[in-house]
Amino acid sequence: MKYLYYPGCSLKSSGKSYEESMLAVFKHLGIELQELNDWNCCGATNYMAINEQSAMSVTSRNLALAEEQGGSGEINLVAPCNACYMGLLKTKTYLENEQGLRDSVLQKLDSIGMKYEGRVKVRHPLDILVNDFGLDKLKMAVKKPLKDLNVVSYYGCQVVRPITAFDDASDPVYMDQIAMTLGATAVDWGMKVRCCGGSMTSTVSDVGLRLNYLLLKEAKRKKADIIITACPLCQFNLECFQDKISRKYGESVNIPVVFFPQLIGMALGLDKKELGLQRMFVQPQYL
Amino acid sequence: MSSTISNMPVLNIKREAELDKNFAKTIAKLAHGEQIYGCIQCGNCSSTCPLSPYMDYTPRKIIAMVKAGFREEVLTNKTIWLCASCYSCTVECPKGIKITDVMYALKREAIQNKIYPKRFTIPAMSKAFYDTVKSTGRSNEVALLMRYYMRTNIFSALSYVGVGLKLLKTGRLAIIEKQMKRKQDFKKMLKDSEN
Amino acid sequence: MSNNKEEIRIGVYICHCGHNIAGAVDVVGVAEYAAKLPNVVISKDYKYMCSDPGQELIAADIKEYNLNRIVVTSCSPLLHEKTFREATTKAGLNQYFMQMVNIRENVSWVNENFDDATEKSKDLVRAAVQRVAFQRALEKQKVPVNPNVLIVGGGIAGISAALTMANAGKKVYLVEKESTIGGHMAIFDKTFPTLDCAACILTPKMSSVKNHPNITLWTYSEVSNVEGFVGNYKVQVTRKPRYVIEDLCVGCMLCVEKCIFKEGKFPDEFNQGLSKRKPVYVPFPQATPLVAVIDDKTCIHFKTGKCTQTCKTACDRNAIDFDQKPEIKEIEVGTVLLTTGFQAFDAKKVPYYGYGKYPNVFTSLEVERMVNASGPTEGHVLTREGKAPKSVGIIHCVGSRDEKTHKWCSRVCCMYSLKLAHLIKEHTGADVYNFYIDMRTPGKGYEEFYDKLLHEDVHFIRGRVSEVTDWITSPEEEGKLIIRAEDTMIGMVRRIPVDMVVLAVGMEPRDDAQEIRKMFNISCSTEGFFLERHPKLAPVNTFTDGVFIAGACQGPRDIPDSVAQAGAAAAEALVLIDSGHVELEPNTAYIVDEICSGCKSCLNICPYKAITFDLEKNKSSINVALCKGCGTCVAACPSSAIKQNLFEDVEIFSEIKGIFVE
Amino acid sequence: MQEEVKNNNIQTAKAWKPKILAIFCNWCTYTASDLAGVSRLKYPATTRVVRIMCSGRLDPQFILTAFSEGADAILIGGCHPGDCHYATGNYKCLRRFHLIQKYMKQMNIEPERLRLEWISASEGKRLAEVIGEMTETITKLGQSKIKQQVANIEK
Repeated sequence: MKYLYYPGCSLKSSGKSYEESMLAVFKHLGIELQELNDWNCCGATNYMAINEQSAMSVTSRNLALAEEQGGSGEINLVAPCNACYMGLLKTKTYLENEQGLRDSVLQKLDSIGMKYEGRVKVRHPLDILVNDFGLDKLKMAVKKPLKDLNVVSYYGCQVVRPITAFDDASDPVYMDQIAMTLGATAVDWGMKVRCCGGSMTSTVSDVGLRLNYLLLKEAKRKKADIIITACPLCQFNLECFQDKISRKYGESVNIPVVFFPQLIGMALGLDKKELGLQRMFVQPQYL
Repeated sequence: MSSTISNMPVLNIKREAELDKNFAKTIAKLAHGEQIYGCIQCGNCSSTCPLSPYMDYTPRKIIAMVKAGFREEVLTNKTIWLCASCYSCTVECPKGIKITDVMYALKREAIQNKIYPKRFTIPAMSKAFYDTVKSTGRSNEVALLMRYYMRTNIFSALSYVGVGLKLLKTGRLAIIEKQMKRKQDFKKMLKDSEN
Repeated sequence: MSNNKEEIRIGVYICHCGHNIAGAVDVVGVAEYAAKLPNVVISKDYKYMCSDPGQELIAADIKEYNLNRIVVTSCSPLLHEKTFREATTKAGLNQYFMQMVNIRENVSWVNENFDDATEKSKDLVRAAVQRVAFQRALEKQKVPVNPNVLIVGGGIAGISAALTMANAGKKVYLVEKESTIGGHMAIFDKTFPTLDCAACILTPKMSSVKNHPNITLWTYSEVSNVEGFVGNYKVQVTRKPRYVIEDLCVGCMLCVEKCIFKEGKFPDEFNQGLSKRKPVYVPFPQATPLVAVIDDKTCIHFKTGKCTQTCKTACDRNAIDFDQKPEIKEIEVGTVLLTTGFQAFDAKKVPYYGYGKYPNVFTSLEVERMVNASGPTEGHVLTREGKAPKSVGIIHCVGSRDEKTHKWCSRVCCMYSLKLAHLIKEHTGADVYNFYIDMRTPGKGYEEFYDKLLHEDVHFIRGRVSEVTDWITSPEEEGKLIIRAEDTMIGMVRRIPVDMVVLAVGMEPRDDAQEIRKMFNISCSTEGFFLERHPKLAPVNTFTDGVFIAGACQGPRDIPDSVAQAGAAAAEALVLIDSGHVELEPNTAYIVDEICSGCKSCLNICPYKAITFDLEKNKSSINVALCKGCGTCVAACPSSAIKQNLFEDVEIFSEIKGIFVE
Repeated sequence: MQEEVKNNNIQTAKAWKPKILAIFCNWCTYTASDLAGVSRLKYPATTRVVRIMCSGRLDPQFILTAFSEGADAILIGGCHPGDCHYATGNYKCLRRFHLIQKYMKQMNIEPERLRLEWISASEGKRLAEVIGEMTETITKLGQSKIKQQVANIEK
């Protein structure tokens, strides 16, 4: 199993441990990732607000690069960051459906000597793990089952929305299934896809912090030991502002928030450092 | 009491002449779809929206106002800027309206006409992001936040110093970003699309 | 042109159809154009050709101008061919000398460019003028109609239709898939808006069906094959084994009592799974026929072969027969009524409402059983914890008015939600919240019922619920289900904690609708309900003559409408039966002996085995009674010896040439 | 004079719009075209419908005649496989369709000019889409030259 890999900006900075742990886990499982050469920003959400055409052009350059580097036929491009994943997938889908948009974007690519034929399939690591690799195989690879660990899965918004390429848009279960495969208890909760506010923690912090407060409070009410996420921004918001939130609302909301490959890595018996766990603000005691 | 009554502003009446009859058409085009015409005002978008409690108008009202041509009210209010693009409204809309795309379209329209709320922080963040990517091809959180706080309130940055230091300590802040190789190509493409 | 070299005199009539055609096509221009075409004697345009004066205009012209061919340029032949054929006949001309041109459905309603549409109309008129010259006088075939009728589906529509037909003296076969008739109506407690007890008005009808000398009732049975055509259908019905001999069983329930399972163990379908039944059971006390049934998927005897068969020994009438096999019945009927009903939307398909995840989210059908005195809770509305709820939310439009599930309005949910709101309030005194998008109460006494509810202090919130969840934002929400919706009348999102949620699930086509559709050779509309011949003027007819539809298999509808439709379908069937015969289109194939080379390539092509080979003459021959007129053999004959009435090669070729050659 | 002829040619070239013969079976595709009408769906006025009872009645000669008389394209519409009103007529149609395709290849006729679609009575929207697509394709492809070629041979 070999895939092209689009890290995106966050996985090189605040979400560094997402990249570290995913690379380590995938390597351990025999899934090969080859980083896309010379990638650029995915366009993300803020970009669309200024100039959509430009945002989609920027994104399509990555798709074109994937075709340049991925050989012939269908190309699987893995994008772990939810925003990148959604941005790439949305651009790809819109280009397929809207001729006018397609023409203008292709023209822009052409001006820098690139082309895009529509051969790229945008994939999320969750999709790869469950549908390509398989939970049965994952189960066999588990060395240290995560007994008595209550896990809540926080999917965030942009992994199953607006285009649901895998799992369910309002009640996704892939991360829960992975947690169960690792021997942990998947705690069901109603806020799996309830938005963390994205960059609102910086822009309108009152609002951003409140959204995260509600999420953390509910996780604690459901007696979760740990929250797992699949998005660098969700993870950042949920983990890095816990002190601020606790102070603001006068109640402790401290709970470890890790990326799902970090959880997998622990069950596989990988080294803490390899998984970037030393980078976490709140150390998961259990692990 | 009587004096306040005589000074009451006119709030709840709109004359047809004050409406922009082409507004719906413009937005439908910008927002990838005619679906907005099919809105049945069920309010599912407002209900599912995590940000609607903080909005001036609920998303449902925005759609109604777009359809009716309340251009000014729609473009100057905070609702469209509070949209965090979580797409929850879009996937749940029973009429298939791409509400998030409508919000994007309204943001662009507001920026283009320079009528967004001036002191509001979110447009500033969007612009900062845009500029960062434009100059480097990738987003860099340090550069992005620098740009952002320069535009808004430099002092508010102080309240994030704690978080910043922790990030630095755990190696999660990339001060020197690995640069793109074909940056010139990238800039050229962007320049084209801005024309 | 034709054989006897008669002079062809054509009259062309262009219909305005009010503005429908005239608004998009230059009708006067087309009429003027047609006037110049060869053989055309007269060409006219008129406001409404299908009106009496329009038809009389044609008849008068036939006489005055001695016309022998007519081209009517108006709407679809599927709609008005019959009308204009009759008009032609009235003037003494054979009806098959009339040809229709469809410039409404095929032109004016679909083409926007005025000039293009006019051009297209001229092409089509020219083609018809060329074709009609070759058309021949034909006679319809008369075929007798078998007076027996088959009704498929024993819900309220099927029951009503069966009684009407039987009372009119016709022999009725009523086939029902389940082990009892009654359908969905039997599940309901009360019916809106009058709050009649459903069982009280339905049960007498069910027993009338059972006891009617003209009705043969086959429950636990399915139609397995259909052959033939209008007036003469051969139908095969498979009677599934119920392992209880129907004629011997009196429904004493002794077998159920003595079953080796002391308690019910399997979900009771009739009670929507809210109670448990045994492998041998009677679905409900008023089941018709009142005969036990053994479910071979759960019965120990069938699963292991090691049961002491206590049920069998208990039955002093020896009615239990474990060796029963499926039984095939062959019947002949002239008409068929399909009253197969609907199925309720599966609430699990909208996970955001939590059905199957939160125990206290119920479907409306479950609550119907709960409020019923003979239901699983003996008429008490209870949460799964067995407590009376203090607050209940009813969510409308679940699986309706939603592009991701079903686009249509299910028509009955607003009314039954009001009914359930009233009953829940009456039974528990709880705070009841109705979450609706639009309140739809069009019907006699329906709006008045809504008004009654408004005065009963039931809460109404206009807004589609986005989510039923258990995450909380304040302590008083602890342990409750939270319903979140925008109160669109106020413009604020509301979070309402409740003890019980009722999902007003919509109506959808049954899973087996496609199977039935294929068997009876009818069509479904886009959403999957059976397609009527015309939405307004032939709502119970289908495109297959002799097959009629009624009730919710045609689209969502309530009990009064289903009963009314059943009456209409019965009347249509009676018309066919009482006229004694049907006239079939003469579009059958025939063989010109002189040309047939005896190559036999047509023999295997006919799906109806209508073609046989005459060894003596060394030629094929067609049995007209069996031919259905598809024309497949015509196109297959290498020497063009097979012809088809109404669709002769020369007719089609001249039509094609007419389109392109000016 | 020369100039005028030239102008005329340009005129006709500009005004040219494809003419497509549509052969529809009575039960499915013709009913679908009625439904498209009743639903007021819009599609280009390029088709001319000839109704036959079953797509199994399709005679390859219909196609060849239409091409040689000036059809730019031909659309055949029948019931979906398994749904034929006469059990299997549409399969027979499909067989003949393949034959005609082969023949067209030999004759150097662009394959896009012949299309077979299964369109059921409820698929009015699909019908409108197909006609739209086909019109677009044929417009790009240009006017059929078969009529001219046939005329030349006959000369």
